Order: sequence, then structure tokens, then C-alpha cells
Amino acid sequence: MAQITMIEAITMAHAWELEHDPSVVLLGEDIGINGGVFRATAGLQQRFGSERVQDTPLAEGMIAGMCVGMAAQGLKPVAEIQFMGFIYPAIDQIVNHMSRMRNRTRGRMSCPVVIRTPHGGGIRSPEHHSESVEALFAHIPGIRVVCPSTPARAYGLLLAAIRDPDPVLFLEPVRIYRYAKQEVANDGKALPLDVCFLLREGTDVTIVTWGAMTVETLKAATQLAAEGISAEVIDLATISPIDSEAILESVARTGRLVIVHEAARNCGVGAEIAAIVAEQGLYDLQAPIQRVTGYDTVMPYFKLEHDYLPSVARIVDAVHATFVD
Amino acid sequence: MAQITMIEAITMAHAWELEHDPSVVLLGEDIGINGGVFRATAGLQQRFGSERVQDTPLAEGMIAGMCVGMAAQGLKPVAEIQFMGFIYPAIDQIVNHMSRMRNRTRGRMSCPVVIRTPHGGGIRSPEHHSESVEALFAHIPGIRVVCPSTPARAYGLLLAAIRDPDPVLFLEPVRIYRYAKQEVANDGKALPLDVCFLLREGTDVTIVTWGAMTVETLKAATQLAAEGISAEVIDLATISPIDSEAILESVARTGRLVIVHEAARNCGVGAEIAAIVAEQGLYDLQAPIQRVTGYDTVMPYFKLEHDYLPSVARIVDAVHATFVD
Amino acid sequence: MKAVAEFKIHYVQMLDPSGQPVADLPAFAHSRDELVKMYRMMVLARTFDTKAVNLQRTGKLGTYPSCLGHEATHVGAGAALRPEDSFAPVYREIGTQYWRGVRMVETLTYWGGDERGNDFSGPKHDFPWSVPIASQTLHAAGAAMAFKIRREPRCALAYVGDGGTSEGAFYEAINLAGARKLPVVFLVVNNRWAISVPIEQQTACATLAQKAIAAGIPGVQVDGNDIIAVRDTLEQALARGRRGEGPTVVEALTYRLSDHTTADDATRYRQEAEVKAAWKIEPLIRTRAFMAATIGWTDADEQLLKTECAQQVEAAVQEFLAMPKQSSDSMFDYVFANQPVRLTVQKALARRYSGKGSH
Amino acid sequence: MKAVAEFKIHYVQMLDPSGQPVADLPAFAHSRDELVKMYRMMVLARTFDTKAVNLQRTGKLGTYPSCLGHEATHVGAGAALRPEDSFAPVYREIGTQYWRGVRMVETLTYWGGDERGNDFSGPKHDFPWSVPIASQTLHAAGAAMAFKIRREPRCALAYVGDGGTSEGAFYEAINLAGARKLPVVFLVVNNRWAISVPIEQQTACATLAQKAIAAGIPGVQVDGNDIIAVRDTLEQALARGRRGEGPTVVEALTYRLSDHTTADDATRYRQEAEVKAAWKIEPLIRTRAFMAATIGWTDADEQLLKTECAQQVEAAVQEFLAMPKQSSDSMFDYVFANQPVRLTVQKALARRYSGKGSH
Ligand SMILES: Cc1ncc(C[n+]2csc(CCOP(=O)(O)OP(=O)(O)O)c2C)c(N)n1
Ligand SMILES: Cc1ncc(C[n+]2csc(CCOP(=O)(O)OP(=O)(O)O)c2C)c(N)n1
Ligand SMILES: [Mg+2]
Ligand SMILES: [Mg+2]
Repeated sequence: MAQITMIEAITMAHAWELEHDPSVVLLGEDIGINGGVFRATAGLQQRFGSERVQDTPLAEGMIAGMCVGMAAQGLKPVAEIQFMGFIYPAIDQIVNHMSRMRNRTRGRMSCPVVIRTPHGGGIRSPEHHSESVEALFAHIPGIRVVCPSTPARAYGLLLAAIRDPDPVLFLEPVRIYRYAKQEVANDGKALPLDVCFLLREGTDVTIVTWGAMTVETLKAATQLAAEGISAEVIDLATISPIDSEAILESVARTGRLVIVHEAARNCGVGAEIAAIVAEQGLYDLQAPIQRVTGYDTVMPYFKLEHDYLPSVARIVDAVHATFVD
Repeated sequence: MAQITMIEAITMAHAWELEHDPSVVLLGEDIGINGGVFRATAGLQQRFGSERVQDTPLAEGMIAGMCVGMAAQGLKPVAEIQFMGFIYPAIDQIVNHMSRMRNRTRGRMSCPVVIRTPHGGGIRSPEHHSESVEALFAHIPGIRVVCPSTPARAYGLLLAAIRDPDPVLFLEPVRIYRYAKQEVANDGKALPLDVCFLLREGTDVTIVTWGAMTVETLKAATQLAAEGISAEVIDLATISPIDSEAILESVARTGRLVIVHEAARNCGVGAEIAAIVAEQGLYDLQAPIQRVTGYDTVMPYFKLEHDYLPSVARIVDAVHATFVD
Repeated sequence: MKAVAEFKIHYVQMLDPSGQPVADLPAFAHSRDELVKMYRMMVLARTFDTKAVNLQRTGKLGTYPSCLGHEATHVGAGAALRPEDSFAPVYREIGTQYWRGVRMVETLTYWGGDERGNDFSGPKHDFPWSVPIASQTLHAAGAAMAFKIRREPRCALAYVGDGGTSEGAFYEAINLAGARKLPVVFLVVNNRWAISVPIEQQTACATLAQKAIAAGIPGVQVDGNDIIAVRDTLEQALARGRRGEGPTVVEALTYRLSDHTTADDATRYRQEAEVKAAWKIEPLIRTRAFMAATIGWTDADEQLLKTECAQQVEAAVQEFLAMPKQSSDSMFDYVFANQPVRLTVQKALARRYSGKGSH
Repeated sequence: MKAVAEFKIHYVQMLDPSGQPVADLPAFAHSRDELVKMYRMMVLARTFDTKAVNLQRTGKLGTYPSCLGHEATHVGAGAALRPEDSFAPVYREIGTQYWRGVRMVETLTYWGGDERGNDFSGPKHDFPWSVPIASQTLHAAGAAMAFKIRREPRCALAYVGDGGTSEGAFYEAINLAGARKLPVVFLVVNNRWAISVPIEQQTACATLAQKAIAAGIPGVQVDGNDIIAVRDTLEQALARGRRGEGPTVVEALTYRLSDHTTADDATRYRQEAEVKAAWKIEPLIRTRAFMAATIGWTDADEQLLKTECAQQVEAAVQEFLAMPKQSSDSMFDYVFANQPVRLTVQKALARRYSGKGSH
């Protein structure tokens, strides 16, 4: 078993599913011979042909709308939106059709679609290339939002997303596409959706995060451990629906909650997690909840992006704050 | 001073501003001779001509993109999106340009645009006509989200929105367009943005809501008063940015918080309010926060819409729950 | 200057407004059965339509968009489609749907505010009603892509209105369909109005068929009040699609004789004279005249047909009125196939308050 | 069948690839000053471009999109515009911007990851760079609407790529512009590639100029490597706009000689032979040949110009490298004119962590 990066794991999952399910069709801008701007589909068109792995004209609303039509007629489209900042033209189709086709037709038609898109910043990209607007989609009923944090989870969760009978928005954290390699068995085994993953056990504070921010969070946890603070780190993985049981259970044990995400704070997914605990776990809280998030500003162009992204220092300080108040 | 409905107050505010600011231009589908499907612009094209009050071709992305261009060249466009369910094609322009033009150009250009759109359900409308997705826009930096709850507030807040140097999404609660009449002076006086309004003073519980849900909430407060529970009712009015100071101050006095909104619960604006209090007002809370919201389902087609919308009974029960736990 | 590309848009008419043939007619126009079947469906659609408007007036339906004046286009398209083709409607096209097996009670259920109206008992592979203007054009293109990938000789058909041709989605759909040679037909119903906006305000184009040129595909204009021309033109376009020769844009010229919907009042924005003139060229008159001249359709036939249609409609209305409401559970049961815990919890909550309304 | 509409798309070329005139030339093509000014700007753009690519390679710039091969189109458009017109670029059009007064240091600032690069010291009414493909076409239409409402004799110009013509926004913009007769020109730069997708995959259209037909407006194709033809065609189109005669679509046929951006590797998807052939018809060669033949442009002139351009570029690079970074405050100071409390609080927080990076 080779050590592979997240992007390679994603390619591998695609290949597995293309091979085992003839109804799977990949589509997107530059995903064919070019293999995608991040190489997520490298070699797949060569291997599976230009109908199963399709380059599309340049139109995201079209991609999403095509997915609705293809899925309603029995295919399982897996679409790539080149960057999350370009998903906006697709929102109409995602909200008004894809995520509610099952509901609108009382189950007669459905949309087993996966929309994959790079998520977040930190790699010196041009304007509009560093968005992390998962909250917009988490608010939409009828679509799941998933974000892996390691190669293995990318492989297993992408398989799960493709096999799921409903639409899934699959967010790929660009900062860690090639961050660390991991052994990933190409066994076609999916990981479960709708549950989070425990990345590190702890007893003093629960830190919930997802995607690329797991890196800074785990670093913070290590740093905290050195000071004698035992942090439990939870990777949300499925951002919507949230596995609130697991979070509440952890907070019940630790008594403290810090939420870390890259997106803007206002009405971010962190707010929902805080709200769930303030409703159902209030009496477990020994200190105010802390959110460490992007600011309520436009993600700055890259010279300042590391001033925007939550840092290890901010996470550590937020945990400290839960011990002060 | 005549008693007028909210929709009449909106027309009046438009007329005032068209008369006093030559840079104001109204545009939208069917807003001209037809006066808008809800009659918000009735008579205005006849009075101000078809350039100041323009019918557009049928394309919401176009409307928003035109607003960006017009505003960047010195006009103050006020656009109507016919229903909030049709705002999705406009999101790309709103997020990627309108709300960040000032930031992207370091203030060289800006977008003093108002986008008005009917908000919410409850009037037996067709599919996609009853959306209340304010949370999507509240998450976007650089745009304000405002929602009035009475004719007078509609008049004053719409004037404020048009005069604001930055974009404002102005949500008009359809259920109360013609719900109650009120005396509104046509004096061109704007109300402040970024602050909430105290609708009813109380000492035992704070209920925060906005738009049409103020009606059910005030009814619930009356009912609760009869039982001896004194509820303070806050109308958020500016949904983003949230006036957290006012909410925290109220909760500090009452010790209990219930949030009521029509939109789906998951990652709704209620989550942000709960999160703010769980962070900055935790020690004031004598009971878990309660959210009374739409369910995490597609807004049902109208036969069941009243099973979806938060009811007085649900609000009352939620308040009771803050006294039980 | 060198001309590097040239285009022509043609107009097809077979019956003039008085029912006189003005071109060679296709075979089906010589078949009594086919003519009666088509005419019957037009009369049924119109009978249903009148009834539905009345039901709205008495509070039994919500907002309802009439199909008055569009019957030749809708039924002609229905007749041109094969059962295995896939059809993406907007919100008026009952004439097409009924031909394909959708039941009238389903239409009533839908406009009565109940999602079950989209669960057609008829063609399971037809798309539900689509209110967000022009969005359905992409669904048809997607369906066509599925047919193409699976090598099925099927074609998709999407409707779009004159107003709908201003939405970017429409152009994205036709451009993609052209680029990938998809088996799909885009039927632009130019009824001259998009609510209160007349076609002249919608676009500077002389025809909507010429929008096809922007996709590099054929576009043709047809008299949308002439069911023979509509059916024949669409049969050809659909056959092209099924043969793998690519997409077509067909513009059907017709007129919205009604208000936009029951929530609209067209007298606010359009002239009585225009509507009066349009009544002179509406589709039923000429079909009936043609049938009288060619297959001896009599007043008695007409009367019998009308009675039958009225009875059928009435039966559908009764079935509709007797239908029990969905339970509040139904809000939750179709959001996902695999219901998340959160929804199960909310479903129980909703049950507790169900029927108590918002007060 | 009756033809109800006919269209032709014309192609304009004035200098062939070897620099031979193939049509009557406009007055400016006989002016030494104008020719030198245009050529100078093309050489400057190319000099800057090479430097910028190198700066990216050494980590001084982020991803940079080269303009190599587009110089005639970009500079020709710049020369056709008047200062008071408004211009909406995509991301490559430095040749147009520099003509209008944008400074090279601003380009470097922008692609160096700093918003100040959009705060042009030059034409304050020009739009910033626009990465979301085709979105800027609507901004130009909006600007044109402002000009029209204020009765100003100004015209807006929007660029869009061949790939960009697949986005709905583009069609919405041209359709609106046609319907409202707006003073705006849409300049479609057909460089045959949208990253890895060749034009044949993007659309079934023979020309992109014909997209104009879907908006009911004129469309014309021009040799985009021929600066005389580009400038003349655009001058006419812009003048039409300023005279209130409505919008035009101009398709400029050129070729992207570079990778898509510095983040791209075009050898993965396109043939060396195609690129080689394109180098034979690129814009500088023919302009220089034409100048040599008509105004006696010499090798010495050429050498001097190149040295001057190199110096100017070098000065801009030095200015860029010496620019201090923005403070973290700058993230907050332009979100709103009236800063909400929340942002003031966050601004203080950001200051505390500023410069500490994400670790
Ligand atoms: C995206 C979108 N925007 C606006 C509306 C509101 N609306 C419903 S019908 C309509 C006019 C449609 O006109 P047209 O396409 O000509 O179809 P017709 O009603 O004439 O059949 C409008 C604006 C909508 N349903 N969807
Ligand atoms: C809406 C949107 N989708 C995708 C992208 C990513 N992207 C950047 S450039 C490009 C290709 C553009 O091609 P074209 O319009 O021909 O312009 P060119 O680069 O050739 O000048 C793509 C897909 C984007 N910037 N915006
Ligand atoms: Mg119409
Ligand atoms: Mg290109």
C-alpha cells in the first residue's frame, strides 16, 4: 500500500467508483485531458473515455443543472466546480432543484449528485479562489455537506458521497491536498456520513473543527498538552447534518467548547454548533463557548491571508480563555 | 396622516427618495406599469418615467450585475427581486462583486445598492415563492441584511437602506405586507440601521425575532403575560450586522433567551444569536437557549405551510421550556 | 468585408387562422383519429383550464397559471413526443402532460398546494413543474446527456417562455446541447408577454428562434396556434435528436389570452384591442374549421365532445376535493432517503403541533 | 418555408500576417505618431509580461495570467477608447489598461496578492480586474445604463473570453444591452482556449460574433492580431454606442501563446504544432513589418524602444518590491463605509495576531 496525498486519494476514489458503477459520470471544467486544475481527475478521461469523464463548457449553473437532469434520469453525476468562489452561479440549481427534487416529487425523482469543490485558502491563490462558504449550503435542506481532513477520509467519504442517494457537496481543503501522505487501501470501502471523527481524545476541552483547520487545531492540541491541558479534537467531517450527539457527549465530558473554522464568523457553521450546545448542553458548560474563525471580512487577497486564517496561537488563546472566565 | 399598510409605506419611501435623489433608479421585473406583483412600486413609473423606474428583462443575475455597474458609476439602484426564491441566480453578483467592490478596490468604487425582495411564506403561494434564506446573506461580508416589521419601520429602514453607502438586502415580509395599518409620516426621515427595536419590555425572558414572526411573537408575549410571564420582545430589524449589545443587555436582565424565525433552523440566523450569547452572555443564562424555527425541510407547498411556520403555541411552549429545565 | 457566416430563420405555418391549409400537410393531418384525438385534448385542456380558474376564485386552488390560447402548442408537442422521451414543463403545459398520461387530479393537487401533484402517475421520467424560470432547460439537456451516454434513441423536450429566454440558464443549455450534439429540443413559447413585460421589452431580437444561432444549432419559428405545424415541426426536431443529429430550438408564436396567473390583472398593462385581435387567431377555431372541412366534424360532434370533457374534468375535481391532506410527516419523509436524526426529532415535534396552524 | 430573418457575420482584416495591407486603411494607420504609440504599447505589454512571469517563478508574484499574443487586441482596444469611456477588464488586458493610465506597479501589486492593485491611479471609473468569468459583462452594461440615463456621450467596453461566452451572464448582458440600446461594446477575445478546453468543445458556433444575433444586435469578427483592424472596428462600435445607436459584439480572433496562467502547463493538452503556427501570425511581427514599410521603422528604433520598455518595467518592479505590505487593519477598513462594531472589535483582534501567520 502506497503512501498517498489527499488529492491522490480523491483520484483513486473516483477511479474505483467509475470502474464499479457504470452510472457514475464525472463532469467539470478542465477535468478531462488536463485532469483538473488540482489534478483530482488526472488520467481518468484517458482511462474511462470522454463520456464518463467530461469536460464541460465554462458555466457552473449549467454544470449543476445538467447534474439534476442526468441524475433524475438514472445517472450519478460527480461534478467539479473549479473553485468554491465559482459555485455561486450554480446555487440556483442546487437549492431550487437538486436538493429538493426528491421532496418536490414525493420521491419519484431524486438527485444522487456529488458536487466537489476546492475549499478555503492559504495557497497564495488569486482573488475569489479561497472561499469557504460551507455555511450557505449547510442552511439548505436536502443536501449534505462533507469535508475530509486526511487522504483516507477523503477516499472513504468521497465513496460514501457518490453512493449516497441524495446530493452531497464535497469540500476539498486545498491547503492539505498535498500536505501529508498516508497509506490508503484502495478497497472501495466507504466511510460513514453524518458522523464526526475523533482525532484526539481529551478531557479538559472539546475542540470541533473540519477540513484544513484540523492541522492547526491538532498543533494547538499538542501545544496545550505540553502545558497540561488535554484537548479533545473532533473532526466534523459531515458539516451538514451535524452529528450533534457526538459533540454534546464530548462537551458533557470536557465542559468546554472551542470551535475552529476558516469561514467568516457571522452565521458560520460554528454558530450552529454553539447554538446546539447552548440549547442541549448548556448545563455541561463550565465556561463560555469560544469560536476561532475567519473574520467577517472578505477573505483578503493572499498577501494577508495568513492574517485572516485562524492560527495555532489564536486557537491556543481561545482554549486558555475558556479557563479564565 | 393616513393609516397605511407596509406595502404602501414602501411605495411612499421609494417615491420620497426618487423625488429627492436624482441618482436613485428603480429596476426589476414587472415593477413598471404593473407596479410590481405586490404593488410596491405602484404608480412610480407613471410619475418618474421609465428610466428612473425600469422594467427589466427576466434575469435576476442580470439585475444584480447591472446594479453593480450602475452603482459603480454613481447611481443608486434599488432593485426588486420578485420573490426570494428567485434571488439565487443573483448571488454570484451579490457575493463576488456587489458586497466586495469597496474592499476589492480599496474604496475606489462602491455599490450603494438596495435589493428588495419579498420574504417568507404564509400566503398560499406557489412553490419557491415562500423562501426566507436571510442566513445565506448574513454570512456574506460587506452586505447588510434588513427586515422591517411594521409600516413605519419599513418606511424608515428602506430610506436608510437606500441612503446607505453600501449594499443592503431589504427583506419584505409578505405575510404582513397588508396585515396592519399604521400612521406613517411622509417626512423622509430614515431609521437607524444596525440597531434592533424593542417591541415590548419584559423582565423574565428575552425573545428575539424579526419580520413577520414579530406578529406571532407578540401574540405569544401577550398570552405569556396573562400567565404572569413577562417577555421582552426584540425586533432584530438589521439581521446583519447583528446588534449584539442590545441582545446581550436584555438577556443580562432577563436571564432567558428564545429566538424565533421562520427560516430553517440549521445555520439559520438564530444560531448566530445563540452563539453570541453562549460566548459573551453565558453566565447571564438561567436556562438553555431555545430556538423556535422552521424545520430543516424544504418550505412545504402551501397546504402544509402552517404546519411549518412557527406558531404562537410553539413560541409559548419554548418560553415555558426555559422555566422548566 | 468578407461574410464568414450566414443564417436564415424560417417560419412554418400549415393552417391559416381560418383553418385553410397553406402548405402540404403531413400524413397525420389526414387521419380522422389523429385529428380528433388532438382536438379532443385541446378542448379538454381548455375545459380544465376554465374550471381551474374558477376553483381558484372560490379558494379551492392557489394561484393558477392558465393555458388559454396555448393549446395548439402544448397538445401539438404532446402528440409529437414518444412515451419514452422525457419532457420538462414550465407551469402551463397541461396539454402536453395529459397527452403523456399525467392525470388532471394531479394538476389540481399541485396547484392546490400539495407536492403529490408532481408525483405523476403517468410518465415517471418526466420532470415536475418548474417555477424557476428557464431552469428546466438544463434538466432537459441533462436528460439528453443521459440518453446519449446510454445510447438510447430518446429525445428530451424543454419548454421555455419568451421571458425565459432572457435567463442565462437558457443560453447555457442551448450552447451545451449544441457543443455536445445532445438529443434535446427547446420549445420557446412566445406568447408575447412575460407577466407585464411585452416581448419588445424583453429583447431586441426579431425572432426568438434566432437565439439558436448563438448555440450554433438550428432554430425555426412555427405558428404556435397551428397544431399541425407545431406537431410536424416538433416531430422532425425530435426525430433529429433521436437520430443523434443534435438539438433544435423551436419558437412557437402564440398568445396568452388569459391573465398571467389568477394572481394577475392583465388589464393593468395591456390593451383590450390586442387581446381581441389574438382571439381571432386562436388555435381551436382553426382546427375545428379544418376538421369540419376535411373530416366533417359537426356541431353535434362538438357538443358531445364538450360534454364528455366537462364530465371528465368534473370527475377529476371530485377526486381532488375528496383527497385527504398530507400529514405533517410528509414534510420530513422526502428530504433525504436516509433521514438524519435531526429530522426525525423535528418530525415528532411537528406532529405535536400539526393542524394547530401558526396561531 | 418563408425566411423571416437573415443574418451575416463579417470578418475584418486590414493587415495580413506579413504586414501587407489588405483593405483601405483608416487615417490613424497613416500617422507615424499613432503607429509608434500603438507599437510601443504592444512592446511594453510584452516586456512587462515576460518580467511578470519571471517574478512569479521566483516567488515575487502569485499566479499570473500572461497576455502573450493578445497585444494587438488589447492595445487596439485601448487606443479606440476615450478616457471618459468605462472599461471592464477580465485578467489579461494590461495593454488596454496601460493605454488608459493604469500603472505597471499596480498590475504587480494586484498579482502580488494585494487589493491596492485594483485602486488604479489612472481611470477611476474603470472597473477592477474580474476573475469570475463573464460577470464583468454585466458591469459594463450597468455602466452603459448609467451613461444613458445621464445622457452622457460615453460608451462602456467589456472584455470576455471565448470560454466566457458559455456563461449565462454574457448572454444576459448582451440581450439587455440590445433591448435597452445601451452604449456598450462586448469584446470577445477568442484565443481558442479556455484553460484546457478548445473552442470547438466550448460551442458548436462557427463564430463567436454570431452570439450577437441572440441579442438582436450587430456582431462582427475581426483579426485580433491586426491592431489596425481591431482599433478601427472598435472605434466604430464605440462611436455607435456614444451616438445612442446601441451595443455591438466584436469577436477578436487571436491565440493564447502562453500557458493559461503561471499555474498551468499547456503542454498537457495542446499540440506544439498549433502553438508554432500561431507564432507565425502573432501581432508584433506584422505591425513592425508594416511600420518598416510605411514609416521606415528601423532596427535601431526597435532596439531603442526595447531598451526603454525594459527600463520602464524595471522601474515598476523596483517600486513594487519596495512597497510595504498593508496592515491587517486593511482587511476591515473597506468592508463597509460605516464600520459595524463587530468589525471594529475583530480589527483589534487581528492586530494582536498580525504577522504571526497561521502557525
Ligand atoms: C427565476 C424566476 N424569476 C422570476 C419568476 C417570476 N415569474 C413567474 S412567471 C414570470 C414570467 C414568465 O414569462 P414567460 O417566460 O414569457 O412565460 P409565460 O408566463 O408567458 O408562459 C415571472 C417573471 C420566476 N418564476 N422565476
Ligand atoms: C465563473 C468562473 N468559473 C471558472 C473560473 C476558472 N477559470 C479561470 S480562467 C478560465 C478559463 C477562461 O477562458 P476564456 O474565457 O477563454 O479566457 P482566457 O483565459 O482564454 O483569456 C477558467 C475556467 C473562473 N475564473 N470563473
Ligand atoms: Mg410569455
Ligand atoms: Mg480563451
